[in-house]
Amino acid sequence: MESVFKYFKGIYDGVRSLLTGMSVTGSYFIRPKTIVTEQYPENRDTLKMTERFKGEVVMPHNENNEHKCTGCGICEINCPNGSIEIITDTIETEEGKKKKIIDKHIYRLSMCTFCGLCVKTCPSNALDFSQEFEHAVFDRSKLVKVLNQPGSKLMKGDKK
Amino acid sequence: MAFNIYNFATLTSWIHDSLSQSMTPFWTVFTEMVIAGVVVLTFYAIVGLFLVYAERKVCAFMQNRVGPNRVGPFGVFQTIADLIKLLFVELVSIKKADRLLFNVAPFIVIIASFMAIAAIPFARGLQAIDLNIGVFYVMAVSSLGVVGILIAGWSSNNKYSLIGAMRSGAQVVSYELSVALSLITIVVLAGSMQLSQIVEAQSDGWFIFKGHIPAIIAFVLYIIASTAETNRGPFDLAEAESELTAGFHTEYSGIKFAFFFLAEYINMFIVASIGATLFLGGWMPFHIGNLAGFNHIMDFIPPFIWYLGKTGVIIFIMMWFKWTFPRLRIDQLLTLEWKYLLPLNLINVVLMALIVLMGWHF
Amino acid sequence: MEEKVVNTSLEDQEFVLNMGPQHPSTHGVLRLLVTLKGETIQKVEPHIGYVHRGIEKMSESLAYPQIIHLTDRMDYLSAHINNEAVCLAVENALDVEVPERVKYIRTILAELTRIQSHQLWWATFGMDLGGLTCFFYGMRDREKILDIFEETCGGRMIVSYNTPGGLMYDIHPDFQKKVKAFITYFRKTLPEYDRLLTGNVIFRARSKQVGVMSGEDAISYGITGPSARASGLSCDVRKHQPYSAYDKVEFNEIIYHNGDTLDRYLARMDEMRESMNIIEQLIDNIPEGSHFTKMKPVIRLPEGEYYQKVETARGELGVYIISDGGKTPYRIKWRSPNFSNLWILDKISQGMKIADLIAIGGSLDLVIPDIDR
Amino acid sequence: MNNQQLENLVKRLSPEAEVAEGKQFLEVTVKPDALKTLALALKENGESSLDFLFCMTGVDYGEELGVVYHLRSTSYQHELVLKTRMANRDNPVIDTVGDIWKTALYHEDEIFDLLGIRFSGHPGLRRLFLEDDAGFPLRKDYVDEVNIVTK
Repeated sequence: MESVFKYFKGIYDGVRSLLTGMSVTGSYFIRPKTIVTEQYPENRDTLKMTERFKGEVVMPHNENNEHKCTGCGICEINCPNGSIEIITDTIETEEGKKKKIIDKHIYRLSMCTFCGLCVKTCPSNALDFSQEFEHAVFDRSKLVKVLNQPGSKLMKGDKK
Repeated sequence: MAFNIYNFATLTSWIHDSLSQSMTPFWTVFTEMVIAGVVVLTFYAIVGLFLVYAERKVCAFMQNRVGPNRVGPFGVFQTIADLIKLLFVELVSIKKADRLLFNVAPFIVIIASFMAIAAIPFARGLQAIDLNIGVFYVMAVSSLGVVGILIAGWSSNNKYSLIGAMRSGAQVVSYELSVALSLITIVVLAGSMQLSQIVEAQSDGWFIFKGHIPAIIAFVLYIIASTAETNRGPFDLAEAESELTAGFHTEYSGIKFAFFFLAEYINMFIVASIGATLFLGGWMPFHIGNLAGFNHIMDFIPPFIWYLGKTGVIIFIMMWFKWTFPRLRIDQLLTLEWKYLLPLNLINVVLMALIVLMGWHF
Repeated sequence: MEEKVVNTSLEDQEFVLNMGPQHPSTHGVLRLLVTLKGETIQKVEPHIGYVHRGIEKMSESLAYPQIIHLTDRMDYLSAHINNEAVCLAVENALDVEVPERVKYIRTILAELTRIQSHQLWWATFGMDLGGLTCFFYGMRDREKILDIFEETCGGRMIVSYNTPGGLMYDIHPDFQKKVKAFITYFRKTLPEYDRLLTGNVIFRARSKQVGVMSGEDAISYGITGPSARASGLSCDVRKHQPYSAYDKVEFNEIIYHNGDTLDRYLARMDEMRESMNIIEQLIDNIPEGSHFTKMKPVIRLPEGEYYQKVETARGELGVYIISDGGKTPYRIKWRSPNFSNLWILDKISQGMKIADLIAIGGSLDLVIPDIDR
Repeated sequence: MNNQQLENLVKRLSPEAEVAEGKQFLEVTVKPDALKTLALALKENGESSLDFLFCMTGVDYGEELGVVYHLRSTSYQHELVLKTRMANRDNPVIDTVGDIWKTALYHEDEIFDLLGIRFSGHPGLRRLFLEDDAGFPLRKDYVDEVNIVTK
């Protein structure tokens, strides 16, 4: 008799646990307001990544097309994957001294792992992360970027 | 009676009369068959497409998502877009597959479900074929689909497919019993196997209310067993995408895959239709005792809508199962059938027989 | 003509199922050669190496701060804790004392990492068992932690936030508020997980007495983490050898004794609750101060050997550094929890069904890139 | 047991073993052929009961190849490091400890794969990660001109 009781108790408990589970999914079914789906790309305008988001490395320029990069090469040394390559140029300043300036700051997005070491170790804070995250392109060569804009100069007033 | 305005027999007999005026009896029957075939086929395709869409939306809402929403308003044309895509997908031929059986299998599955839909009464007079053993016929035909599944799994030359097919075989053979027994419970109550008569017998109350507790138990058991029979929900062991990748249809692509996919949804529709017909009164409106006014209002809702509504409710419950429960294991699946559903069903049939014998039902 | 004797008896024939490397339930590129008899498993032979990247070899040519970004990519779900392992090893080797603030923040982030890892595990475990809805609920809640990570660390999964001597940046001003809001939210949603899956009769039947791992097996196979603690083996590094701020908080080591899939499941569910307790104890008491200790620009470990272990979401992660005094390690070895945990699969799934193998694999919570390194 | 007691125990079990107090662990260095006996003794001995092999590392020391075993006792929570070195770089062989700690079998596979140290008595030594002709990349004299780029 006890086994018969257990048999029906098992059925009752089982059915109850199933109904409990169904109440969870059912309650979401009737509450469409809880939906969390992001409507990308329609929400592009409102979709803002946080300010620290590591999208890609950029070199901020001011309105006079000036940047802070001195071409010291510390970012190149610190990069674990060799994504950064710096080509420097030597020019003669007005006082007649020879000075090393940056010619090209080459950044290979395809190799970057977004560890943030270049941005952190840069002594003159010339590099920063942008919040751009749509990196897909049709041509691999487009992933090799030159960070300093053409014709840009070193910002004056900074120490060297 | 008020709902005679919705009697499709007038329409069908008018077609018959006008055809037989201009044709010999043979061509009359032939033309009628073609018309019925085309209508059923169209209905079949529409139901299939709609159910796929409905399932996506239902599961999306249960899972806190929006589901398809890109093609057309609320994504209603998504399934049509998918169908077009499937039509253009390459049919991959499998090395060392049994070519004949591999190609035949999807047709067996889809024809089996196609045959079953013929006997379902959609509304008064709207039934392709009204057999006097309708329940038996639908049971017999709908279980033919498993032959297709077995063939598909065997001929694919894929181990996952084979395991899936074997699981499906064991599953359908077992659950067929429970489906049949829970239907027999109602056949005992109705005293007929003709689907149209079963519906007529429910004009003063659906069987689920008339048959007391045994009918309710039979309804629950039917829903569980038929979910298993259609390889759905927590019983989708034949596909079991987390174990067998896609089970018996792993190797199918394009339109052949679409056949399996469509057949699954149509099978769900068929078992829901049968459930609605036998337990919830088919196309019969909802009537309460002597409330003539209320009953009259109910009569104005077309029977076809009643039928679809009831079927829809059952389909929704089956979807709800699928998107809530984890899957059973093969031995647990068989345990559930042989240790729980079957004994309960047997007791239930005896109970129902007792009730009918003593005349305790309404 | 010689007569060939062919064994036609199906009883004796082996049926070998090649599960993976592309399979929905191996959670990555793990390949399992499963020998079957009917649906019953005779033998499971894991084949690995499909995502072997040679992290140990690569690290030999990288400076210590540069190694950190590689550790993110081993067990990507415990990225923050992996980072912490290298940082602690370097700091202990140089006898650098990091500020209290750093310790607190590291501990909070480590526990958040544990919660999000277990959330993802719950999501995929439910999916392995066929309950697809679990996946979306788990992912939905995990997203909230990832948002917190993004705001403070700049990355969502691959954080690279720790650095030898401290943290990359200080925490975001909103950090505390957001974490507290998350805890309030998750305390409400976690019971929903229980209602949906834990109590479910099908789930219980699928997990109870499935894949039983005895305590002796756990020790012999070197199992750590929640999987070992479900077999009654006390092995929580946070308890036995506290690091960061774990000696300042009170928490229980979750121990279950049956060692089956259900217990491994319950252990992880309880760990999420315990992690929330730890965070609640720390979040309001983060001391003021600097978020780093000044280190030399080039870090050279003195000649010698250093071993540091931490408790990731999957068990004990050890980093064994042999230094020759240079700026790169001479040899670095990762004792990854998943590598050890994987090999018990054969032992505990024998005699079970295919469906059980999936459940057992899910309950061990393997992350394949951590196995291959 | 503290390190002093462990040291005494190791000296008692294997008199020729070199014992040194490291920064974190007690480090015991033995000859390859004496390793297995000592390992088994340390596990079976009720006082040490080092039953948990939590890390096993193959090292290329330049001239010699070595294997490092990190052991822990799950009952007493003390830890000990066993080390051994082999001078033969062409065919380094050492006894397997897979029958003492099951997990060692797979760590030995890994060490064989990456450093080419053979373990005699291992029931199925195989390469875990790499192709058969890949060489032994963790050896210091490994050259790969294609994939390793040095600036």
